[in-house]
Amino acid sequence: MHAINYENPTTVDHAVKLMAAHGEKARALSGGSDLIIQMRAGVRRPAYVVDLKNIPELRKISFSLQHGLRLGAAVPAIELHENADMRRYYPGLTEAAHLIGSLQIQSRASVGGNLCNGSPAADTIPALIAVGAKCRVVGPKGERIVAVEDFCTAPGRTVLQPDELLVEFQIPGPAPHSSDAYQRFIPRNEMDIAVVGVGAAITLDLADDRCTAARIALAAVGPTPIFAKEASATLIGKKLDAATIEKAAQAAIAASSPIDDMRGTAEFRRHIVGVLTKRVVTVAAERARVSSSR
Amino acid sequence: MAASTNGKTFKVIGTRPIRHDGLEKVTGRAKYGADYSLPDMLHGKMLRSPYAHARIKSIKIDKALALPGVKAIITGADLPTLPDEMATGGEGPVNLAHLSENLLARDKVLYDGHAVAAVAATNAHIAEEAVRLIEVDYEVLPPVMTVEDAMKPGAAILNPKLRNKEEGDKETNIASHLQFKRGEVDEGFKSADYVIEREFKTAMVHQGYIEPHNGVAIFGSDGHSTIWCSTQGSFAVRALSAAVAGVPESNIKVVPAEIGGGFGGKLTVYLEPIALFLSKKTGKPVKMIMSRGDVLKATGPTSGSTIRCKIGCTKDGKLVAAKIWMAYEAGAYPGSPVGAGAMTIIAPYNIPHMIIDAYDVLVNRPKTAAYRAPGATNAAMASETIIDELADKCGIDPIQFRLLNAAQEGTAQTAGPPYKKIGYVETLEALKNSPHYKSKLEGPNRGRGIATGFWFNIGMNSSAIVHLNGDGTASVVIGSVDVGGTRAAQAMVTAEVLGIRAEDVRPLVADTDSIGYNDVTGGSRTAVTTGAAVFAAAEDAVRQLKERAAKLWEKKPEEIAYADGVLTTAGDPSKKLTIKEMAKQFARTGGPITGRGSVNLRTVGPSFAATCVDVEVDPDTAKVKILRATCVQDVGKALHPSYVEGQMQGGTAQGIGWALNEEYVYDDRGNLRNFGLLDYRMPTCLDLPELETVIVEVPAPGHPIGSRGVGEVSIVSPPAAVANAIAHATGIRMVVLPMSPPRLMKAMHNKRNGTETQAAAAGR
Amino acid sequence: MAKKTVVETTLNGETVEFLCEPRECLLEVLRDELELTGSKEGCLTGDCGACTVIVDGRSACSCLMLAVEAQGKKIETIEGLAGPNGLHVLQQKFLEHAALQCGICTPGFLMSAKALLDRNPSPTEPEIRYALAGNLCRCTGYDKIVRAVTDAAKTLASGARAA
Amino acid sequence: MAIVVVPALLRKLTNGAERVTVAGRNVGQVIDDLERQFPGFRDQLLQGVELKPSIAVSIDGEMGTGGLLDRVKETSEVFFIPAIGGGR
Repeated sequence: MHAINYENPTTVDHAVKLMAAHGEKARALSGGSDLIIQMRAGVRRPAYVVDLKNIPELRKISFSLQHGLRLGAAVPAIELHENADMRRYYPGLTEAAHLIGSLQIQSRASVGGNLCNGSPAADTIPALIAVGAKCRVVGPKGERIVAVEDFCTAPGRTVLQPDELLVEFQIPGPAPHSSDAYQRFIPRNEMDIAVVGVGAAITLDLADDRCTAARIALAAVGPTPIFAKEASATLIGKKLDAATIEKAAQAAIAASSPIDDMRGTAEFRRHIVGVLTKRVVTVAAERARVSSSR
Repeated sequence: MAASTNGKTFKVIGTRPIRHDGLEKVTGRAKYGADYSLPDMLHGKMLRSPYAHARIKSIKIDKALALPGVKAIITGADLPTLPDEMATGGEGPVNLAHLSENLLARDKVLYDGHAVAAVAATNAHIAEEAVRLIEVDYEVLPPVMTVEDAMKPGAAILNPKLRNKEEGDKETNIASHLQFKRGEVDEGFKSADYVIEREFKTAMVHQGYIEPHNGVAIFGSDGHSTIWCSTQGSFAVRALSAAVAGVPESNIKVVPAEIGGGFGGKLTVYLEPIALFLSKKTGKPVKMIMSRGDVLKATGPTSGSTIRCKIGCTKDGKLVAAKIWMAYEAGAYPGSPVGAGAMTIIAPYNIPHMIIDAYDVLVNRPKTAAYRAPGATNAAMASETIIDELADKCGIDPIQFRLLNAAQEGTAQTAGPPYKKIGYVETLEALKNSPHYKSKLEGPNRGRGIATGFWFNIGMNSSAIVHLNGDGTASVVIGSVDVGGTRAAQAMVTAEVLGIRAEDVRPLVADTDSIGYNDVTGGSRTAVTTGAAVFAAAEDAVRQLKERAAKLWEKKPEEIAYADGVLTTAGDPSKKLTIKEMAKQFARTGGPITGRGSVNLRTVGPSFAATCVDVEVDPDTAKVKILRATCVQDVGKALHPSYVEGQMQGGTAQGIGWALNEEYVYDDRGNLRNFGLLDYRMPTCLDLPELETVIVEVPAPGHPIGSRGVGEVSIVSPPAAVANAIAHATGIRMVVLPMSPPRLMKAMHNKRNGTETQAAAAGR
Repeated sequence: MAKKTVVETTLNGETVEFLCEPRECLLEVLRDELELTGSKEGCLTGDCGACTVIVDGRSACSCLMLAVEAQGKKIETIEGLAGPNGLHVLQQKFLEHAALQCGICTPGFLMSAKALLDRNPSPTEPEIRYALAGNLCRCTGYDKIVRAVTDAAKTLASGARAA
Repeated sequence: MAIVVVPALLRKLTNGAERVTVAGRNVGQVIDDLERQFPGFRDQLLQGVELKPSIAVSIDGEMGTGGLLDRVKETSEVFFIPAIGGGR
């Protein structure tokens, strides 16, 4: 690996100053399971590595029903699964984080890092989009809020400026009778990159058993993760019967633009988008049905 | 459960002692090649070709040499040119010129990852940075990636020196053609009621050992050098390194470190001679460790292949004829295992009429190396799925069908010679009686498949020494590297002969200066052949014990008996000495006792195995779940049953990997896409069920213990067994490895749309 | 080249100080500086688990952690698994069940298994297989490894009850 | 005299004959007699004065290990077959 300098800020301010000072020459480290591999391969060669894991604000999970969830960008994936509120109110996002590599990887990799790495196949991104997560981004000129679906711009690229930091995710509290789910297809049963990933969040009105809100998002079937708006819209106001869910699946397939690569063919991926959309919508709806009405 | 037909009874052999090298391995103290460090040591790294096929126009190293910390850089020009002829080396015949060109390319690079230059620097990071600064000017040539393309007239030629003697001495990529012929095959097919003919394609796959290749070398100014490395053959590393360096073998000592898996892939050299050259150039010890990417790109995988297989049988299930055409990817230099593939593909069967044509074909992929029963697994995928299909057509149980045609003692092998006593029938019977095969498989989208496999096993040379200690214990010194229990097995053989406990024997794997010549740990030869050498060495020690007792008791040696560690003489009960007591008398009866054993085994007993697999196929995603798997294998006589089971389970797991997901994926420019363990998908423990084993023991004739080779044959049948299970679950006969979800899904779609399945399944 | 940094960490219960370059990963420092070569290098991409250590109670790939990140952390490696009273139950069971062949993956498996049993003393077989999924073994097919870990958990549990 | 079973691709040297009778008390003498009867065999089987490393000899079902010196009996059946390495 090339020689690097290691910066270890303990406040957001200091971290932003460092990022601003080093600009293009700096890269944030909030897990390492992508960055260290990329530096070894010579794909990224930052002169400065700014470690964000010792900034308390980036390591916090705070949840309340009224204010929703604030998830620090550098919280290790494993901590989502260990958090009872996460498992109860955001099961889809939690299972997505729990699918990142092995336990050894989950103890290091963070949701923020997973997003900032900008991989179209990242497991947590569709799950974040599904639950309507927003990113709080801080830079020298102050802070801004970016919806997760607007964050990635191309493989490995995001809206983040060289001097900006992703500090936390802001996720609305779960509406009554709402829940989410995430599933991916991989050839093995662990340790693979998603061939296709689908996340969905569903809100139901149990009175007339209709879907009042829905968000479906896709991974690994385009240059960036995809918020499948039309697919989501096909569910809203409808009873979630097989025919309706099939429509959503078809719309999701239409929203995807996969390619052939070593992980799967475009033809196979389109097919799997349909299969997983049906499975994920069904699971999320079932969870929503049994979730508390508060 | 051991269905033993062995007449002999043993006290130690067949028991399950704790392995002697276990403690060091569970505490992290065992020293593998990468764990050796020497004072003032340099670190070496390779520059590798980014092109699959190119001519090297120039190499500029000045910038790299200028980097602080860089001590030396070598290229192919620094290596002596070697004769373009075959010599005997690690995994059998080796062409020394090709070996040397594979270590460092000369005028041409022949695959993505082909080594071009090597750097030695004060640490590995600096060496890596220096590699980035070497400038190579390439003239890119068209890559030839498949045997089909390579065999086409007008194909780009990898090696202009290679001539096709069969077709008017033209340039060719066909390195060799073998043919095996018996009877009149066309006549044979006339008597067949059912004939199945299919074309199969199997992917190039890697041995996948977890430990990357490594080596530490120090070149002595007195000409005497030492190499520490993880290898399956310390004497092979010595011979090949000496040949490449142009020095006498005796000038190099190879110290075999613990080895982190080999499966055939560590029989030859990739780094060792280069580390030696860098050490010579710098006067310092040099350590080299491959990255995982280098391991996958540039060490020997085994061949992908195309096999056209046509087999016919009568209504009542008698096989009558087989016509087989097979072409294996050799990689960049000749030497695929297509010969072994040809000699194993119908080895389990007695087929009166057959013809097999086998081609070894150069392609712009890494030079293939041996991999666990080399060539046999590709071949069995073709023959064992067709046999299964024929059994279905005849409406005969697949085990029964195989019993009807089973090779037995006296049956002619593919190459002609008759089998001696073999255990194929016993293996099939044991599978028939296994809990797995007797169980019922229920539920939708599920299927069961069986398949069988054959491997020769090899003998060759081994040496061993047994030292008796003053306290009546012993140590056994071998030169066969221990890849997975050899020391325990050889200590048990020693203990058996000496009539003492396995725990009272210390086994040691010695370096090449400290023990007589040993061929590689490969070909499933170690337990059998080194076992025979150890057996002989221990018997030599017993002979000397008897002489010493005879001396003490004023008897003739032939009047002394030795059993269970006690010396006695007939008709004089007062005369009785345990080995412990005798050991105290060594000094006054002629000094310490050392037994020696050396063998060059002729025929060793071949092995047969059978696999039974239950699968469930997800109808929506075509993902295959392995529900249950059983391996049945004839091992002759199991020395340490736990490690025999381990070999059977390991081969089964690797075979399931071949079946479902493992493959080299190259793009159209000939670059390997999946050069990491994330995308070269070996099974994790979530991908496998409990692996059941049934040990069959049909003693090998002519072996002191009756052992047959154990290590290889278990990998041969699983892919075909999985394919047969998928066929019974889905009605689709897959003819491609791996049977990955995209391929199986395509075949399932085509079946639903009524389009012909084979072409779909065959499409890579 | 960046200057070397002093890092203070707790390694197998002992306070340890070492010097390292920022680009060095924890695995390199363990093996090359501290001469603890029990943690193995298999891939340097976090895919094989041969370098698994326990950091603050959780298993981690030491190849994907910069050594400087170890500052103030509690690190456990294979060298610390056996105590003054002998082998850890996991080590003993790996030997009894013949759960290793070449042994290169064994330290990583043992550390993953320890991390599991420390948090979940009586795991189910699926839980064991999930916890070990980040450790590749090419020799055994995992069967005997899973049996060894299952047996170790039983033994620990019965010991706990006895105590 | 001993019988040599001719490898399929070498039967062009024996006008298609699969089994030929040869004189000789070891493998070397057998090859000499083959060459005398059917010129061309030596090139196919020998590299210099030794068997090609890629060729193994089977005599009455036993794999030879003594190269050209392996004994051949009057009643022997001799096969020339490709040598097998091993991978484990």
